[in-house]
Amino acid sequence: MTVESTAARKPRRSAGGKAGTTGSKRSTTGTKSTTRTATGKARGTETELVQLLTPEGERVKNAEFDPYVAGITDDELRGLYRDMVLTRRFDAEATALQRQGELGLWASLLGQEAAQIGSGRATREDDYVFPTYREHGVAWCRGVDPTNLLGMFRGVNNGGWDPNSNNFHLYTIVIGSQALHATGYAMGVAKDGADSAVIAYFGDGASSQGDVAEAFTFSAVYNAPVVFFCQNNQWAISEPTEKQTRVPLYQRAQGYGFPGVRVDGNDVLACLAVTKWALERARRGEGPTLVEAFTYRMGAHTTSDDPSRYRGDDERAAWEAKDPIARLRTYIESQTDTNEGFFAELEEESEALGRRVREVVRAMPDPDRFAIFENAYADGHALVDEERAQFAAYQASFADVEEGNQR
Amino acid sequence: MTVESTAARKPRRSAGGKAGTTGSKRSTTGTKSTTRTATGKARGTETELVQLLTPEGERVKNAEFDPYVAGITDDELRGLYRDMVLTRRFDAEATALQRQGELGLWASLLGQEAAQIGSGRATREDDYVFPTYREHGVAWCRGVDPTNLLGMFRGVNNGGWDPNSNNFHLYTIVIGSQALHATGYAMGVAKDGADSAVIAYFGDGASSQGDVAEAFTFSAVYNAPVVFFCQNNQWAISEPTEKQTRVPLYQRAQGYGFPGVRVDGNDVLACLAVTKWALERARRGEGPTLVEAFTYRMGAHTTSDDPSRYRGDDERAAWEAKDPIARLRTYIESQTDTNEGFFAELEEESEALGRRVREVVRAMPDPDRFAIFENAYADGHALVDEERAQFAAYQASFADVEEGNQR
Amino acid sequence: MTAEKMALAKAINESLRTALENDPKVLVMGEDVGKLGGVFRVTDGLQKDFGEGRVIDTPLAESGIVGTAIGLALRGYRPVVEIQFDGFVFPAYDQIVTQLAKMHARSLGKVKLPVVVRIPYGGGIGAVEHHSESPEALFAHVAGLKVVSPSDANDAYWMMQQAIQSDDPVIFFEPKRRYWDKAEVSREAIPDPLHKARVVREGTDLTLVAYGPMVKLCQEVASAAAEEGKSLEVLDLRSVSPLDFDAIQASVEKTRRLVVVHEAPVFFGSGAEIAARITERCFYHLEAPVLRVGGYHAPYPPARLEEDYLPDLDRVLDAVDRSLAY
Amino acid sequence: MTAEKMALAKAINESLRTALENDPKVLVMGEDVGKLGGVFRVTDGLQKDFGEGRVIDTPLAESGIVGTAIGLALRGYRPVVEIQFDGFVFPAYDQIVTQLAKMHARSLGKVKLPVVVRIPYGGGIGAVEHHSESPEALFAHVAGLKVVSPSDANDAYWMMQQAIQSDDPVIFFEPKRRYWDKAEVSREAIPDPLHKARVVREGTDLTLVAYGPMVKLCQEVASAAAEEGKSLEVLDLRSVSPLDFDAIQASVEKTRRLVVVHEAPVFFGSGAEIAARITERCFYHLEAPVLRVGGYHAPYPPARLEEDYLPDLDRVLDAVDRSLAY
Ligand SMILES: Cc1ncc(C[n+]2csc(CCOP(=O)(O)OP(=O)(O)O)c2C)c(N)n1
Ligand SMILES: Cc1ncc(C[n+]2csc(CCOP(=O)(O)OP(=O)(O)O)c2C)c(N)n1
Ligand SMILES: [Mg+2]
Ligand SMILES: [Mg+2]
Repeated sequence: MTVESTAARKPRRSAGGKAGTTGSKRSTTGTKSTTRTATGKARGTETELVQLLTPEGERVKNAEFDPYVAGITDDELRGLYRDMVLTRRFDAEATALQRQGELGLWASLLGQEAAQIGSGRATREDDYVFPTYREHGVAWCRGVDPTNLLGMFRGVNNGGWDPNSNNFHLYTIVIGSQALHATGYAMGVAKDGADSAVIAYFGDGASSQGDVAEAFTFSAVYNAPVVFFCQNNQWAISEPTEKQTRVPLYQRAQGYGFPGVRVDGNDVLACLAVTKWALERARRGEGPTLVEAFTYRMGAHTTSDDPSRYRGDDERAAWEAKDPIARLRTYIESQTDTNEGFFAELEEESEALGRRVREVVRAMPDPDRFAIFENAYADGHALVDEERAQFAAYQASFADVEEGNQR
Repeated sequence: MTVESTAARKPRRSAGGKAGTTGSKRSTTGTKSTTRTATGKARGTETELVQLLTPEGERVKNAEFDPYVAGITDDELRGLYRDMVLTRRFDAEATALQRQGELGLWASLLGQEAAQIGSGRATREDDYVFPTYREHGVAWCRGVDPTNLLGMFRGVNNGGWDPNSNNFHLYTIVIGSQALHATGYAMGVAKDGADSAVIAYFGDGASSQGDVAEAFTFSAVYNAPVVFFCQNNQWAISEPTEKQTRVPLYQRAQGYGFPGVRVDGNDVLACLAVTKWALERARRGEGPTLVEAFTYRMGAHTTSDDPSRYRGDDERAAWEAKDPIARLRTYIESQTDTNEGFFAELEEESEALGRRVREVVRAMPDPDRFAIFENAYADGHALVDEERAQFAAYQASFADVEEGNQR
Repeated sequence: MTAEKMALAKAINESLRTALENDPKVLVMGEDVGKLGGVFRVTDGLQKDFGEGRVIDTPLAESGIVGTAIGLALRGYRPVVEIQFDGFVFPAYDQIVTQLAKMHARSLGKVKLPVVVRIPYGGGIGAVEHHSESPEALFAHVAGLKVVSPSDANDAYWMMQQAIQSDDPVIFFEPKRRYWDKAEVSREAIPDPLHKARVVREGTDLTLVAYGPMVKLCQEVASAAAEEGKSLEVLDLRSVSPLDFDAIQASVEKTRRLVVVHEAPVFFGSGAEIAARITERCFYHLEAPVLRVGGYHAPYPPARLEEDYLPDLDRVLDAVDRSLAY
Repeated sequence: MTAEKMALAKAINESLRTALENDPKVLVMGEDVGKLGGVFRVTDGLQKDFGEGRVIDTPLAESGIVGTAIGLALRGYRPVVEIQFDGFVFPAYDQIVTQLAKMHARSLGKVKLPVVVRIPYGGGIGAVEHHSESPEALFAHVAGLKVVSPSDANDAYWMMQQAIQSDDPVIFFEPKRRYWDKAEVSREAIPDPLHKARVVREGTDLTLVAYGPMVKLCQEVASAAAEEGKSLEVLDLRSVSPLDFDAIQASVEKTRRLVVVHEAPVFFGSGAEIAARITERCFYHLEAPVLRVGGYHAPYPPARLEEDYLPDLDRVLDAVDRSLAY
């Protein structure tokens, strides 16, 4: 299957005048073709995309990846559907809460549910996940209470959950840095002789960061059991993927000596299968894999963003036809024995989730002032103690005044 | 042609116990094979190496790259030979000067003469070169007076030449950082509409730095006219290349969307041809290229290093048989009409160069104390002025004392 | 139209526009600076008018941005690069500290690197982690860099002009919480030199020094103190490297008391350098030790706590009182 | 054998060996730390005895080294990473400042990162550019990090033990020009706490404070001054973050004069923080302003000039004289 790919766009010299070349179109067909490209015989790239479920909800065969979803039950299919629906509902609620001023910011995952639920459900309990700031669906799969994700967006903490409770690391905002943490963690897993795997999430934009490249290098050299899961949602804030690369991102991996695969990021079955495959490779000691989930950021980058400044509605419309939830519903409706009740109940469950999230957020208290000084250090620091004491005395001086006033 | 390659070594989990896999052996044969590798059907890599002159000095045909050295005259061949001999002589003299205490440190290029002279001679006067700290042969080709290179190793400056006199940038010690400068410079060349090209040198170790990866990304995205010339001398101080990558380094390029080629770095003709090809691609607006010159660091990393701690003599011995100078001499002797006089004169020229270098270095004065404050800023800085004045007063106080003592 | 009231962000926008118009070598580079016009709209409309060749959306890699800007400067360009937020400058720190700062000296003066690194900085906007930092001390300690921060729109306009004209690399800290504050910008004024402090309010009892976002606060403090009969002099430093010690000294010799205010943590912050040097210069003039008000030695807190972390009217007044109590 | 005379580098080697023996979670990582034993041989023999799984040669990428060390720490390991030279820590600066320093706080205390970052630092060894820097202030300003520097072999041994045991990240600056200086190392001594300063010479007329490579110099200064009849007290700070202000204050209340000495540039250096805070604490005790001796605000010069750049006996004595002249 060939899909829209950034590789199709021609590179050009930054200044006008020079003609574009076919350089960007070259296929990554190994050493021979490297030399061939050299002499100008570049060919168009056939970008492969792993897809198990078409946008129309039809199941397509894939000899390599079918085995990874072969035994899937109807209940499990409904489970994936439920995960996606509830994640979307949660996400919508958070967006609404931001509009109401309950959150300072929200980074919506709208459109990326399949990539996140598919990959998240592929993980095993003992696996470890390193997210960006947008992996609400993965958090869901890991059993992190969604309301916990909201603390940092409300501004009451910088990450409110215990990463070790669900093997789901804190959200990381500095783009790409978690790829190295994941690699190091995976090196540790291997040292321990465990057969867990690690998965690092990042975006198309992040692929440009040196840290991500270094993570590729370290993971390859140490053969670390890590899966790099790149959600190429085609935008890094306002920049289209062509500002980050001129060939499909999954191809980046082979230059580091491990496989890269592009999967339809709006196809939850394909994401599940490919991620399972990659995690199992890791468990078997076969080292890192790069999975590029080709998807689309349907909404704004965050609630602070205004996409109308940099992209047209047509693009969004085209992707709406590929909606991850719709296609699984079609499939479930046509291929399983699922009655309307399921969908109705799910609707209710969604609303209940929305309500709960709303209530919890509204009740979320501001942290105590002294939290500023807590946890700056694990073993304490003399200056922090001194400043805390000064702060306390300073705060107390107001209390004195207020008391004084009351008297 | 297949050569020793780091790819042949098996990856392993960092901890013992797990079996090695064939992951590292996979061929970079494009998107299809990516998926194939995925299912375990990895195949051995045929690493291609461009070679025009065998270690035995025999010319081999290469349809793609022969044209780039097709018109080469006997004089030019002797010129390349002379460049390599004089560079080696200079290098040996510098090493000797370090032993005598005239230099604080020296980074020898022994063994890498062909990679440097071949690539250096491929550049045009208006091209721009960004070296590491070891490109004495390239500096020679660019017309930089070799004695100028010694200032920083003697400790009288941190880079003693005007980069714009020979379009040869200062030596850069922070590994990999110059790859970005070269890319930016090349972006500027393109903006200017010039058809110059830029070449960035770096080592196998440097390939792991995030900056080099970012340079690949930027150069690809902006289609910058830059050639990345990686001298894989197989060691980064004490670390063999397998500590940096598990596939041949030239393959790194294709994941970024531009061609990579491995050339025999001890074959001056091949280095000349491949670099010319890459520079011409750049000039034509076809963007970046990665050239990996597969060579060997015959000596220590620097005069501070002791390679006996980490590598055996056998390796070195094997590479002595591939000496870049010897093979060109054999070729010249067998294929051109070159008499003994040429070699004898060159011998004399070499000795004269050695003498001159020795004399210049020994006469190189220490910089004036006040040079500390010079050039910290282009437009001046109040604090620097203040500190300079204090320093002057402080120095003068000794003069006073000394004068006082004299009286 | 010689003077116009405009927001600080708009003043920088206008200044960049002027520079792009006047000098074909000036470039604007960064993440999202093109169509989007930057997350704060500071580069709004520039790409439309000057093209993608001069207003350049870059890959998401700060080291790459600064590293290629260095290369462009070597080629004769004058890049103005944007770091999207204060907390994201660190991937570029190596290029800034080991290359940008040192290349002029390394080349014995042969090479000049007129690169401006724009960094929206500071807190007070209720942002998530890494979006409210004040890392200026980490640049001021590094020789070869100049570090400035305007406090109002007119300075923002002119200091950007001067920073771009400077042949030295300039780290240009933009007080993001003041982006929307308006002031008169005069295009015909003769601007103060880039590295000179300015007395923004005269006083006799104590000197307050600040730069960037804290200048406005210090002016408010001075007004509040005035109501209590205390006459505070307020200095806008404008430049953190070099620091205008002469101006501070002149003020302190008059007022004999000094309080330094910045958002950055006090520990190893600008206030330390100012206190140390002014104490040395004014040892016999000072009636009280130089006091410092700034952030605590703890990671910048979540937004709901930033009011307690950041210097505010009461905390500065508290320091003023403590100083006057000596 | 309870006490043994050994070089500072060897003491660190022994300390790492002890840690590797005592705790299977301790790892040593860095460029060339394996077979080569590091460019200064500080890790000599460790890989041979503990294997490639515990003494790890890394790819040449400092951000990667620190970033993967963070991941390993998250998995329960205690990595001790080596940065080959002071000037090469900057590619890792982002990971250190935004991740290593903050993750404990970010996780509300759930996550601990017991990572030690070893950095051979300082000048005086005639090296080329980037091999003689003293960037400690750039780490001390960052909350979440601890910064220490031993001055002799015994401290080097014990402080490394304590740094590895610390649940906080510790930036461990090793005074490379003292690597070959020998001192008695007692394996049974009860070490001083990691962040406490130590009086290494008592005196009454003036306090000299220093850390790392400058402690020895200050002792020499005190000896020279003693010959002129001046009694100097010398404090080895040992820790730059936290700074032991109590110890400095106690000394200054006695001597009433303070000179701070470090190799790093004076501007925004440790001396600034010490001067500012001690002046505040000892305002009525100080007979002279706190004076600072350190590097100039210029890139570290080429080796042939470093003697003029670095504090030496005469320059410190000059500052002592100036202080005493007040
Ligand atoms: C080092 C760094 N630079 C800049 C930013 C600001 N920033 C936040 S998200 C973002 C775009 C990320 O794009 P991508 O990696 O594609 O992820 P997406 O947001 O699309 O999920 C940018 C530039 C940051 N967080 N970190
Ligand atoms: C950022 C950085 N880290 C570490 C070093 C120390 N160092 C100098 S040369 C070197 C090895 C470089 O190996 P390679 O890139 O293969 O180049 P070669 O020396 O073999 O020519 C190292 C680690 C450095 N100069 N810069
Ligand atoms: Mg994206
Ligand atoms: Mg090498």
